[in-house]
Amino acid sequence: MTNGWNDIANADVILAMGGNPAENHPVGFRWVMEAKRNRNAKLISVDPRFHRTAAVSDVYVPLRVGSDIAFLGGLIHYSLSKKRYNEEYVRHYTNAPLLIREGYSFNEADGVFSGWNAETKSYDKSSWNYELDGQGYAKIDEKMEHPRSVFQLMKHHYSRYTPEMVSKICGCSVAEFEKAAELITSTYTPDRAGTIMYALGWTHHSFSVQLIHAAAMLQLLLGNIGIAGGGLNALRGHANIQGGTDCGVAYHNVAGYIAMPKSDQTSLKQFLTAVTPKPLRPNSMNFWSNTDRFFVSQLKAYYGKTATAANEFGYQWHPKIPQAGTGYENWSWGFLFDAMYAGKMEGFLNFGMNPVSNGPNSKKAIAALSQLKWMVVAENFDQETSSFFKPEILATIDKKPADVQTEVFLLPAANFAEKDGTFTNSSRWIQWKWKAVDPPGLAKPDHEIIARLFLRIRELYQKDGGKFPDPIVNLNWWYSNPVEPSLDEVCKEINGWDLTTGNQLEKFLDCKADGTTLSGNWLYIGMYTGAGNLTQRRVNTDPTGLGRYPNWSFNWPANRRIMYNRCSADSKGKPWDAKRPTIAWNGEKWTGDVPDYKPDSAPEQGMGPFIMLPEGVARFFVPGQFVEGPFSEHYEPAESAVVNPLHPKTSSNPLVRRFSTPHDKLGEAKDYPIVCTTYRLTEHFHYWTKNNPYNMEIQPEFFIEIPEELAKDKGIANAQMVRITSARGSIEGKAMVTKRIKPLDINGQRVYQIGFPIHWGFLGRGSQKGSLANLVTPTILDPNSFAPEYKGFLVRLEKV
Amino acid sequence: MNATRRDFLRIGAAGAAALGFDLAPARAEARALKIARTTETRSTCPYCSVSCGVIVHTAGDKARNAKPFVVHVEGDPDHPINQGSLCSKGIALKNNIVNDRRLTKVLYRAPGTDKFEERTWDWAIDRIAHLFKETRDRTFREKDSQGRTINALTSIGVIGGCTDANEINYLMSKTFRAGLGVVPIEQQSRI
Amino acid sequence: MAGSTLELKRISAVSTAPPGVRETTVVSKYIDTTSCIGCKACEVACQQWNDLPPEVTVQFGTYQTLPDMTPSFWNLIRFEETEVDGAQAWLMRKDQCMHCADPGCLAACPAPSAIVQYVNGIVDFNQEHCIGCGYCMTGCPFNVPKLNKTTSKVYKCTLCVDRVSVGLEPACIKACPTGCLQFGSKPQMLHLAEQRVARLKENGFANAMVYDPPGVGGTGVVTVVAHGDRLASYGLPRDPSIPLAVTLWKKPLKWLGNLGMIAGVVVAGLHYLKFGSKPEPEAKEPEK
Amino acid sequence: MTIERYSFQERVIHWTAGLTYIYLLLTGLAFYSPTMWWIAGMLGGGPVIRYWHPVAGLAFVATVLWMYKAWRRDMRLSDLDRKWAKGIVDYVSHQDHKLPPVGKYNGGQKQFFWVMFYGALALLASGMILWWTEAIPWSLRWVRFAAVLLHVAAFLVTVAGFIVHVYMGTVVVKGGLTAMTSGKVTKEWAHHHHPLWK
Repeated sequence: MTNGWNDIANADVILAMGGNPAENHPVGFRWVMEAKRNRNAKLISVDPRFHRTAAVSDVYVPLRVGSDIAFLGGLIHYSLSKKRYNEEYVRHYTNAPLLIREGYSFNEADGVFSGWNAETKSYDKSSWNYELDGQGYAKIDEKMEHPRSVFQLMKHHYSRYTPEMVSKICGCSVAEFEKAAELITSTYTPDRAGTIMYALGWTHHSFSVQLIHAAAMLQLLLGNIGIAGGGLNALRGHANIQGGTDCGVAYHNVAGYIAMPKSDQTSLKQFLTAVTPKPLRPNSMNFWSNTDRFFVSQLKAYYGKTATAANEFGYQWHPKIPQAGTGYENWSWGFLFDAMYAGKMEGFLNFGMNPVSNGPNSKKAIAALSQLKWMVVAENFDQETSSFFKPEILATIDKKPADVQTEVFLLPAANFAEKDGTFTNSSRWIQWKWKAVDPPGLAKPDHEIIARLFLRIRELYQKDGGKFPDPIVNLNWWYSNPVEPSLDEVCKEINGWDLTTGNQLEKFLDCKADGTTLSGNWLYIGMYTGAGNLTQRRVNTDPTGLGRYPNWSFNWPANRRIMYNRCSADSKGKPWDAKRPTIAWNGEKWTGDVPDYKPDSAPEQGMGPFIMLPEGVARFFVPGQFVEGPFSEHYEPAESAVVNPLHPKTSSNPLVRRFSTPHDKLGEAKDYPIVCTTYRLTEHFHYWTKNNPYNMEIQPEFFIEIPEELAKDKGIANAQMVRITSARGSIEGKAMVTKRIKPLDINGQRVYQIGFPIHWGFLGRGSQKGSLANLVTPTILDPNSFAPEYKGFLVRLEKV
Repeated sequence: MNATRRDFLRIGAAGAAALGFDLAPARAEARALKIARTTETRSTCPYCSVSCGVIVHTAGDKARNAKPFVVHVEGDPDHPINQGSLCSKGIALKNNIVNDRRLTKVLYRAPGTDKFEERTWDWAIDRIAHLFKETRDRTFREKDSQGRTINALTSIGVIGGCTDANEINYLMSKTFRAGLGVVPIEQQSRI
Repeated sequence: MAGSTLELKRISAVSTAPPGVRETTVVSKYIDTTSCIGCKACEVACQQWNDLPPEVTVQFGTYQTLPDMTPSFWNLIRFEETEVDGAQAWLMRKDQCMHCADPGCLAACPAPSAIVQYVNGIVDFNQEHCIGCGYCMTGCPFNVPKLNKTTSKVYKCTLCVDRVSVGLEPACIKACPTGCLQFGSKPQMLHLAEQRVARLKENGFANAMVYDPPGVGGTGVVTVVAHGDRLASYGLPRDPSIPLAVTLWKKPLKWLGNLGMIAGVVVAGLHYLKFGSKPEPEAKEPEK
Repeated sequence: MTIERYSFQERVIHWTAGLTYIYLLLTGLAFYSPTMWWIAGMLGGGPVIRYWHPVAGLAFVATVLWMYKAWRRDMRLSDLDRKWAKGIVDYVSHQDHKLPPVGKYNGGQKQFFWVMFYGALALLASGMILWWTEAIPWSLRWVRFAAVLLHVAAFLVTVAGFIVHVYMGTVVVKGGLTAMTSGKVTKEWAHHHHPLWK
């Protein structure tokens, strides 16, 4: 979230799209209801289903699964064509006035951007960039009239997304679209704020990153980024999914969003040069220029005293992503399981995850696990992954336990209440929680399991030697209780301290690149300072009345509650809306929320408000960071019931990542005519609460929501058993015949959509029956984020 | 007989007054507040990322001889986001802590079998450490195809942490990536 | 707050005056169906606070947990998919004991002290005195009390009398994420409801209304509905009152019967005094 | 000389009916009116009488059904009975000689029989509904309401008959009680009260 949960109460218009916050974040949704109750804010729900959020919305617009970019493109077009955008904001805070190189174009007939090579199916992205001047800065046309200005290019690009085209692609009526568009774009005036809440409904697509890009473009046009009641808010899923991402639990980056070293970055210097951006505008703060301080301090945290300038602070001990062809090996989830399936992996450690259930394409995951030599699962409950070798689960891939040689260790783990430590929520609040009870039986907390395992491995290396033991024996394991490190001590280490004084670091730039400071994650600096562990702060006063709670826990970055908050004030430093100020220039410094800006840089100096970007301004046009284009363009899901009305030649995302195993078949509309989507219910959390008596009571069985019209066609009665089959597999469940999903008219073609919740499987309380949603979903990946397309695939439906 | 019946009625008519009612038990005996003297611990809901504050009520006043068990979990009214409220999952958190399906033993599945057997922690940690080392030593990639140092381990994957504390996530990447060289480290945010 | 003898306002099947002399604030729940998302937090909060065993449920083609409340499920959200003026609507309402000011259950109950009403408005069942006859189920205009066959006792929402009596809010109210549930004094809740209805009317819901039916003297649950013209979609009776049958029985029929029985015996006595026994035939000599 | 008016079986049935009715009456009174609740205490407490009341009710109805089977022919109302009924004032004022002669049962007894028979059926039907209130769906709640009223009404009607019956059988008509205990009446008694009884 750029803003936070409480801040939603400041909004005038709330667009819930690509998410069902009432269902999945009911308590966060309370702030939507507060806005509605107290400010008479309007809630717009755009979704294939009339769901719980839609039930309390002011405007509901149905749309076809996976047509969101068309809808957002339509909104961008609406905003631009009706001049419903904040011009001053766009001019000063975005790259709209910057000029793009000659050679950039979009081929409307073919649906591809310049640089497309149809043979290799790849882009030469060199034309997707700014026109630079002699100093390496992007050229600018303040008036935004130059035909190669981002503004004009954007206007042209989205001119195709007329309300009629939106209706043709999405299936909503022109009137429905215009009603929503009128309301959404009403926030372009300085006195109105609009927010967007999205979740997996956007990220679970093969064009998810571009989808969010489109939403960001819309919010920038409307001047909604950085202001109270605005922002682009990813609701996020799990309790600490934000923290896990922040702390580097992803193959492609280390803690603090610093890219993983690659095999061609053979020295620390080379690495730092490659990952540190150069400013693209003279007034850009370019905060990432401090990457060296962040990364060196992280290496010091990892390797302690043994990390010295002489050995590049242990850079060579740190693994690098190997090169593969022109790029690098991809070890993201889908590729990881593909490699496992191919027998390229031997061991697997799994802390509280259930890939058989929660990953896409369960059969492939089961087949992949059966290739392993050994697997360790630390969990609260037995689940489909730890028990994948059980006959009923292996039966889905026609195997028997005797065929599978994987050794499985199922370790009883402590749960949230049985250990302390911090979770980072989607407001980016890092909050400490205290241990309440001991774990049951022999269960142990994960950090003890990790520590014991690591210490035993280290002991073996120390005793017997082995392959490259250096990083293992040199790892900085300084904890007072090495077998169960105190999480308070680890928290201290993540924040980091000055090695010369021993003082905790107070702010980002306290960390240094010379090896005199240590910090596990620069992003979290400030959470554990000389003042103590600030994540434990429980002062719940709200001095501004705007829901900031500045002394409650710690809000990364730098206890800043609203990101990009320089944009909350106009170019003179005066808040756009005096009633909802975020920061303001008082003549000497910025006051209010912790500024996302140089605190003493006067407005006249014109420093760009997006300090983490080398341009210093937000990007409508993304110069090369995304693989399928600098502007987002509507592409169909990989499995689609219709052909893209914009450009049939390139119907779906041309750069989508897919695999070639027998489990990775895609279906065609003639065999699988129904569009299907998956989702979650408020009564359950993923695959955990199927162990809980009360949650099973209030939502006992797997079901499939089917529009009345389709049910009538197929002679399906409510609560009758039905079967859905995709090219990957099939599952059975009870039909829930509903008025809440309507058939849509897409470009003259009637499209039926059905959907079903995840949450059930093979293990758990009550009737599980193997109704595992992901038995039918494909491993189709977004080419930027590598997130799977769980939403918008094709199935057929029949009575059992 | 007549007299009897009349007496009968007379008693009846006078009954309420004569016998009266013990009104004390007429109080619907409001159950004593079950959290009146429990120990309250502030925690955070482990489900979604709204991160509602919860109060875990445990029996016992932390006396050494009392083994705390969870009596009740409800929302923390001081928490700025949830202000005491919780969803249907959060309010059922006691189910997550006190649950007969919780794992309490170290389990091991031997190759080719269809069930778990019980093992000790020491045995399991030792066995996993040996397997890890054996796999690592055999498959570790010190150099890439062009001879550049990569020191990467790609034959072992590590996933998890989406409901573990930041500190544990950090320890995971520190130990497995920086220490043991594992590259395929992933978590829920990808999917 | 509630819980003491001095706060008993009504006691079932006791003809003497109740001992409640205290005057405490009348409490009420507030349910704004227009901001209810049907998340069921209140359902679980109720189950969990009251330590009620989970029901064995099945998916029966709806999001609703059970068709109806049960002896161990006192708080049920009712879901109704419908269309209002051609627009899709999905109406949800939390259903539970309404804590009527004039409770039909209490009127119908034949067991002394099995149902009590406190001066703060809470209507509570005292299972110790409940005989399981089920008359309350007939007397209630909202179909709330439910009989447990094993214990032969009737159960329903207690308005968390154990919490309220020590100054806490009911469990369901506290849990509600959207704030569509509130708790406070009845005037406060009515005020909230009126404000909300005014807002709804302003937003085009011409039939928005506060549901606080006078037929039962008002309820301890103030409900706001957007579509007051279709109360049935919310599972609310339009004009609830204590069923005529119960009123007839408890008032005229009871006294008619009492009088009749007394009169019958009195008349028999008078008859005897006036006429005595029938003359018997004279005894004949035994035949030979 | 005595003749048998009631067989052993008839007497057993009658007294079963009588005792169960008295139990039902007492427990029913407790349910009926708070002023009678003290009876519940005497009979074991509310839950106990709630448990046994319907069971006793079944037993009572069973005996009534038996009586119906055995006596319905004798109890058939005839023109004679209607004529007799017109002279009810004479009967009440003990001027029996002004009445037409009756058979084994006079019109009053027959009517009492039918009152109790139909009353029992009504009590059974309504009682079953009250016993299983929760089985009556909410949409058919009028059935519950009807049952409440019917049960009370049938109770009041039968209780009226019962009072008359007991009064007549024990106080007014000497020998009535012994007829039902010993089963025998004297010939004279039979001739006097039931001249046409063959």
